[in-house]
Amino acid sequence: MIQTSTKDLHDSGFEKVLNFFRKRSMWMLHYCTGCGAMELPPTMTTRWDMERFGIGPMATPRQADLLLITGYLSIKSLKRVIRTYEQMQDPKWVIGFGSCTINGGIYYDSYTVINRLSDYIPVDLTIEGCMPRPEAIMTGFQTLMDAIQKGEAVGYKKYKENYEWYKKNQDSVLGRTEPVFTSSEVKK
Amino acid sequence: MNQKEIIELIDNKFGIVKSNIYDEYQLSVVVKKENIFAALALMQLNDFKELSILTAVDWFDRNVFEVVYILFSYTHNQQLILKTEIERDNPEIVSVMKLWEVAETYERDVHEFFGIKFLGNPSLKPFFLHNWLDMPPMRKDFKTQQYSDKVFGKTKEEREK
Amino acid sequence: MIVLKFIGYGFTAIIIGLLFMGIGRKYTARIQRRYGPPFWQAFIDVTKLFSKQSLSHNWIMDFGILMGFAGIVGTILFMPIGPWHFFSLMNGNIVIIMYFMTIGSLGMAMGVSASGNPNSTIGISRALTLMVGYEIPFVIAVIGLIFVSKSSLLGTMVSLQSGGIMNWNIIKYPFGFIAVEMALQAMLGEKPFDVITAPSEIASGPMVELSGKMMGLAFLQHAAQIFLETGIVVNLFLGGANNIWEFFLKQFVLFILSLTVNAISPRFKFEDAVKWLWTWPTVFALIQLLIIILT
Amino acid sequence: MISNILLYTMIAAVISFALGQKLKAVRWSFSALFLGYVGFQLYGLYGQWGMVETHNIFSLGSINFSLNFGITKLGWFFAFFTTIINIMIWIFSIVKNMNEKEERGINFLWILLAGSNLAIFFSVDWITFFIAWEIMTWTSFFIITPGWKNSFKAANWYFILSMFGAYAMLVGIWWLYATPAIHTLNIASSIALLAKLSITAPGTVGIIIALFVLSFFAKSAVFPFHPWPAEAHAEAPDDFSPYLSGIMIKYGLYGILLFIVPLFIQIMKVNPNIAMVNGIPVYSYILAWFGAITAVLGTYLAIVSNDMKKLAAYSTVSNIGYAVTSMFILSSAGVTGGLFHVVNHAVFKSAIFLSLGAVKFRTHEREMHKLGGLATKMPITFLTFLLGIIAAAGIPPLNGYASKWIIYQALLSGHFPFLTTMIFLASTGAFLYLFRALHSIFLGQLPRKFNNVKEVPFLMQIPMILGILSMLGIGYAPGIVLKPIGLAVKAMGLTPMTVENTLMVGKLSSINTAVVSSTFIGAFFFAFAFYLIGKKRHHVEPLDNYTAGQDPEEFGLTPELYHFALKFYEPVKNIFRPIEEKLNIKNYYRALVRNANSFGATLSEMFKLSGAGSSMIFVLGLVVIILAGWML
Amino acid sequence: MKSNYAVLLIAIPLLVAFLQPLFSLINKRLTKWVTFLTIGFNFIYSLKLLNYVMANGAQIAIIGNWKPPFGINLYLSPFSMLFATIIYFVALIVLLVYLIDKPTEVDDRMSIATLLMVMASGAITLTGDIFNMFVFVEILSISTVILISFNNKGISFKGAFRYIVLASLGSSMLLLAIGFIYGSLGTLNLASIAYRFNLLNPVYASVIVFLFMAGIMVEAELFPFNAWVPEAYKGSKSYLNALLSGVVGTTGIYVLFRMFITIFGSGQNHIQVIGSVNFNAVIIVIGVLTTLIGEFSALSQKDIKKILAFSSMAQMGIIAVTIGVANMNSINAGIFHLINHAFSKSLLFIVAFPIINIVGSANIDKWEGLGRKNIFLAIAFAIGSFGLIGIPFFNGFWSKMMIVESVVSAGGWMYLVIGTILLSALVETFYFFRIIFKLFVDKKIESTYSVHIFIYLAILILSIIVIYIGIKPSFLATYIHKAAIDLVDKSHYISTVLGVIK
Repeated sequence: MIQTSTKDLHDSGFEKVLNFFRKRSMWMLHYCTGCGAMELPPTMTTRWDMERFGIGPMATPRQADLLLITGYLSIKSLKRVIRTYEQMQDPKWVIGFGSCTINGGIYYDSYTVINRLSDYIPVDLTIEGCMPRPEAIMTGFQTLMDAIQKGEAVGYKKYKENYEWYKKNQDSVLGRTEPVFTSSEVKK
Repeated sequence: MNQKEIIELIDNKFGIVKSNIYDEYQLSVVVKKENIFAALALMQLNDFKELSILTAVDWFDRNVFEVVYILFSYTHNQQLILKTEIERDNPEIVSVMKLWEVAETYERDVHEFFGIKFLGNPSLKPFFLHNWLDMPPMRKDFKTQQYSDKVFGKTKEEREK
Repeated sequence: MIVLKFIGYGFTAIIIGLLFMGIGRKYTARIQRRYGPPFWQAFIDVTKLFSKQSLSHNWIMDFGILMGFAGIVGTILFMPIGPWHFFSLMNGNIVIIMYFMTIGSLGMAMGVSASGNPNSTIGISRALTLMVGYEIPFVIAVIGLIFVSKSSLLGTMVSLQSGGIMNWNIIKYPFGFIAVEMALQAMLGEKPFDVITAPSEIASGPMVELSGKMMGLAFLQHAAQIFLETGIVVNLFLGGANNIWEFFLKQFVLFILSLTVNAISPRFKFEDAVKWLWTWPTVFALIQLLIIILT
Repeated sequence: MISNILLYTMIAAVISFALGQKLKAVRWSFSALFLGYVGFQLYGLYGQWGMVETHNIFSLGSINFSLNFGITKLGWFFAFFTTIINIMIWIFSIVKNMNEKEERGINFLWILLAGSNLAIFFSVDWITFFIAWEIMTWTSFFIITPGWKNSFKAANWYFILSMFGAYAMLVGIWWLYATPAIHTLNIASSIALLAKLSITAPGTVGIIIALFVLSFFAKSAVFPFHPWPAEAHAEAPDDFSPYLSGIMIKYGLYGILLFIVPLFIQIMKVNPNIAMVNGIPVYSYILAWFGAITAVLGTYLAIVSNDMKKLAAYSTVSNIGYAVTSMFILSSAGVTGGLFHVVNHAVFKSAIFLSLGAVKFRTHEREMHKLGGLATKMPITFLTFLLGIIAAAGIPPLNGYASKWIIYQALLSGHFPFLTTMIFLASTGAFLYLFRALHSIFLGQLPRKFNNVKEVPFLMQIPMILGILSMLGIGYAPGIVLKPIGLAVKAMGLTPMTVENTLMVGKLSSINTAVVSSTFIGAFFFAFAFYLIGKKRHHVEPLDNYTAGQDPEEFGLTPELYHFALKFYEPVKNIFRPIEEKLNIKNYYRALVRNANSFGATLSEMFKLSGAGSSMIFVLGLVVIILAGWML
Repeated sequence: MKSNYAVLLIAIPLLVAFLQPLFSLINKRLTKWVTFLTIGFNFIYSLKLLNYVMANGAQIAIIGNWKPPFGINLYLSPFSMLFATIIYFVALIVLLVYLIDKPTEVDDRMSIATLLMVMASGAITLTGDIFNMFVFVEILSISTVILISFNNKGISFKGAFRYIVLASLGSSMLLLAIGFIYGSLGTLNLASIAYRFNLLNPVYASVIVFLFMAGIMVEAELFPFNAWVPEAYKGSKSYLNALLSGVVGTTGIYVLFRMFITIFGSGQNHIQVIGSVNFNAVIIVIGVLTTLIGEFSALSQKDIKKILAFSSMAQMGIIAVTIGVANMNSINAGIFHLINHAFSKSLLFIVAFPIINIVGSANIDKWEGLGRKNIFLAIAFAIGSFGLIGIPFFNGFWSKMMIVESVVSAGGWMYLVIGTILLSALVETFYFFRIIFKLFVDKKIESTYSVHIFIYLAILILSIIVIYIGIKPSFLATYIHKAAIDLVDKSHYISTVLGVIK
């Protein structure tokens, strides 16, 4: 079972100094997975301008620090998200947009959409709202930046520590080998 | 060719189970299972060139699948909905691939989500779902809530808490 | 002593280059009516990149990136920066500068294509073809200047242009300057010609597989390249400078000019970019050459 | 002294042939050792300029045929560096010919070829020069087509063109001998006399020069004759291609330097009323343009070619273009630059071809898109090829740059703007196709079938390593090669460039190659310092690449598919597509051959006529002759 | 007067020829041996005479001691003896191969024909009387026709028929010319003709020369008159072709040399303008046309016999050009080239004979891979063609060099001439090369034909000669030089024959 508190994983000493630079220049992987992607252009452009904080879109996971999951994730897109996440380089963070990443949102009872993103990849920050508006996104970024500064945003370390647990969850969804409902349940 | 003539045309050829006119541009006709193919062929000759969609409806309580073909004619500017009913336990129907090639994909989709076998369609392979081993999900007796809780973890209690 | 001077040159180039990039991003943001990052944002980016973890597919990738960066830094030594010049004998020999720069692009190309990603190789093949594209007008214009100044040393060219704005080459040979200015736009890889790192088409082109400190080195190389290319054009046309700050100012003016064009123009289709480079700037350069030959 | 060297080569050829089918390695090492001995002898001959040996064969009518060899500065220089490179190549071929079938005949002919190579450089009179030239053409032809079907078609381009050139030279020689004012077969004196003659009879001098230039251009694949090297190199055995493009193609240039360039220089001195264009006779300016066109054409054809040996062959053609252009500038920098580029090209091109041979030895593959990712498997070959292309592109630390720099000095100080642009276009283009070859063969994804490719045996690596060392050495201190070149240039009547070991002083500027290389090394350490700052990088599999989230195996992405190498420069091809048809000179040649065949067929029809028909020809012919006789 | 026995050269072969039916009764193979021996005798005796004449100048052999200009005399000069020796030598080598060819029932008639042919050509070179020459030309053409048609295949009859038509046309022209000469000059002796020829009025003289030229050029295989060449060569056996080109061609060229330079012409480097017709230009044009046509039509041929036929025609054309140029070097070159051509062409023909039998057909496409089967023949063929093409250190090279030198030194429009000659030489090199390459291609050929030792012997002798001349041509140079001087010195010719200048 995952340890709830990750106190001992927090950054310390010199890492904290570097965190200032990491906080000030986060490159996000513009991986528009769900309906939240539409919220990002306004945050980037004139009105909210997230570039002020050094956050900008980047094309490849290799160069990105920030993975935005902007909405519901079906099983197939989860597979790609996991591969992209693993291709990103440490330190890396994940922000889950909207309720779909928290508890499945309006697709809570869908047979293909995952309910809790944090079961599969470590989520450093989730922004509520069925698609949060740019203000919410900006505050989200602020809180993430503070967490990084304090050294608490250590999802990537958690992922490394409890990799088997994450792997088990991922396999349960992606690599199933026998049907979910046993024949008895089907009868009713 | 207005809606009346269409209904008469099909009626005196194959005998209509039921027909219904929704508005001046849309009408639906229900035909028996064995002459659905002939009806479709007839309508294709009469300028209903386009098969907009082929889908199915699961009448669980009547233990019946209703296979729906929606045709559209540019000349008559009419949308004809041809329906037929097949029994639910061993759902089979003739494939209309020979009339419209596009039907192959629609039939593959319906087969995956309803389990209806279309005779003569070679590619009834899994389509959208990721290694799906359970019963076709669109059937009414498929309990999505339990499935989601079992696979993706419970959320209902948390929300109530 | 030489080593200290060498490090001094290297660091000035990098710092000034990063400063230009930072201010450039601020300037572009201002054009788009938004605040834009602080001007030292480039420094933050570089430090973040160096703090990140990095990967490489084989030793050739590391060697290539290093060679790329070394090539550009090496070329800076051959260029007179205002009053400073590293070598007295070979002070700014244009032929050396042009060929030394190719080490930069060869190194980067080799490192990046060793990563084996098709996007990066397509980017490289575009970069090389574009290089042929902008080299022609640049060379024709430079040949004109060499004929006039009877020597292929930038140092002598700068001394010829000293004394007042009137005898700067930009005034004496305006067509040459226009041609070189257009070529500069392609050299810096700015918007109309950023077919090489086209983010939407080939996922940031060559830099696809670069991460962490590799990307940092590529970043520094780009900064040094900005410093170098603008420096060359300043020496060629804006008459160098007798003190260091004037030199940086002139460089900055050039850089801002190209940034303005970058901020407002879409991207060329690749073949059209090369064709355009072979028509308009080359025509200007040829006019300039004919004027020089006939007079 | 020279004639018994040639005699020993003949004997060596026979001995090595007699060594029998089995002793392949012994045969090739024997020939390499023999050539080492010859090289040593040549080194000994350095000082003795002007010593001539004559052997007269027979005299009939008013001509007496005699072979006479003598050592000239230019001849010695060419002979020495070609022998060195030949030794390097033969060490390579010791291993390469382990399982070749035809290699016995090839070795015999190759030693004869090496002998004729020396004879060309040491011949003092035209008859010996022509004999050696013919033997060289014949022996090299048979080596290119060792018994395979398609290599005949490839080599007959080479064959027809060089025979055409040889006959043009034959007429030129005897025309020289026949004109009363000259009437000598000695090369040196014929230059002086021809120069004097150009005052009175410029027409004949022009034609004689044209004849000789025709044969030298045909041999060195300059503009109108440029397509033959591509086929000849592609089909030639892998160890002969370095010889073919490193040395064989330089004979034309040697001919130009021996006869045409000094002749122009003399004419400039002696003949006041020659038409000049910015300082040089108009003929040599036109010939310089031929060189420039070859350079650009060679580069373009190399960019669009997909076979690695063809690419290297076209790059040779374009490098020949540089040398020819700079030679015909007739300034001391121009000739020195040309000569120096000939040497440099021989060095780096044989290094490139050796590494290509090594790749072919291991992978038996010639198409570039079928290769890839061999760098990690064959490090030494990769390093040789990398330094080879750096030198070929003329990038500073290596030797290619030194000669290109001198060529630019010559072109710029001589005020040839458009020639400089053409040469610069060609050399930037060179960088394109050279990198393409490096990428498609050595970098990118490694096809699965080459997973267990090993590095070539050590004996094959020696010549490659020697190649690397010589490239670096000449790049670092070009003086060692430039001093003998200075002697040769002085012999031609030009003041040689002032050169120390690492410093080269030109009209427009001067460079110190040692400083340039050390700057590069310094900059490399500077970059390495930055490299050390970050965390230690970790290794990642080649296929674990950014594929927009797709899992390669799941979607059947094999390394072969993933290696982008087939249509590498398609955009360049699209740009030049409209004028490509006209560029392609091969169609003209093919049309020529077709017409010759059909002309022959129609003529032979005439002989199939019946008895009556042939007697009708008899009578008609007689009548025509009688009428023509009376009319004339 | 040792030279009086020279008439034996003609008498003995005639005698033996008529005794052949007798020998064939005794033993079938005997006729072949007898022919071989007589020609052998002829060769040795002419060699002795050649050295004798070389030592102490030209001799006359009077027949039936009628003093010239009335009686018939043989003129033994270095030039004529050299040609006679070459003809006998080539014939000897061919007969060596003929000896071991499989016996056929027509053998005795074949040997008669060869004997007559060789005797006639030898006699033409020696005779000093024009009518005597005509008679021998007649014998020569008749015996050649017999030789060609004996291959008893359809093609050979067609070739023989065409040769007969042209030969008879030619000899009728010859007879007319001799008639005119006799009518106007009243003498048949070559020396007196030479002496009085320039007294004739020019137009009349030019007609005579034209007719004579037409007559003799059939044998010399020059352009308008050589329509018979390809079919004749294709018809007969390939080693017999060596006789055709080596003997008949050489005789034709000999007569051209002798008549145009010594008899009709006026000796050395002087444009032989006989009656306002510049015959030099005429011969040169004919020569160039023949070469051009010969080479280009050979390019498109696939049958080896035809290729070699066209190539020998072209070489004759080149030699005709040297006659036309008529300066000292060109005559030397012409003679040297003729000798080289005789040797290398007969080598090629003789090598072609076993190759055709091994491969089974004369089509060169079938020859692929012969080098693998029988390396000796392939190398011999290569040596022969190298000799012909003119690779350094093979015999053709030196003569080609001298031809180019002599033609170029003649200046004026000669550059055009040398251009076409070298162009056709290039074509010739190409098609010979195609054959050589086919020989060495890597392919298997099975065949049961075993090559007889005599053929190897003949090939070996000829190859050694071709290479030896290539490496040390000096020994031949002295003979050629003396022959050239003798040919050119008209007054010496007249004085030796007529005793004293009347």
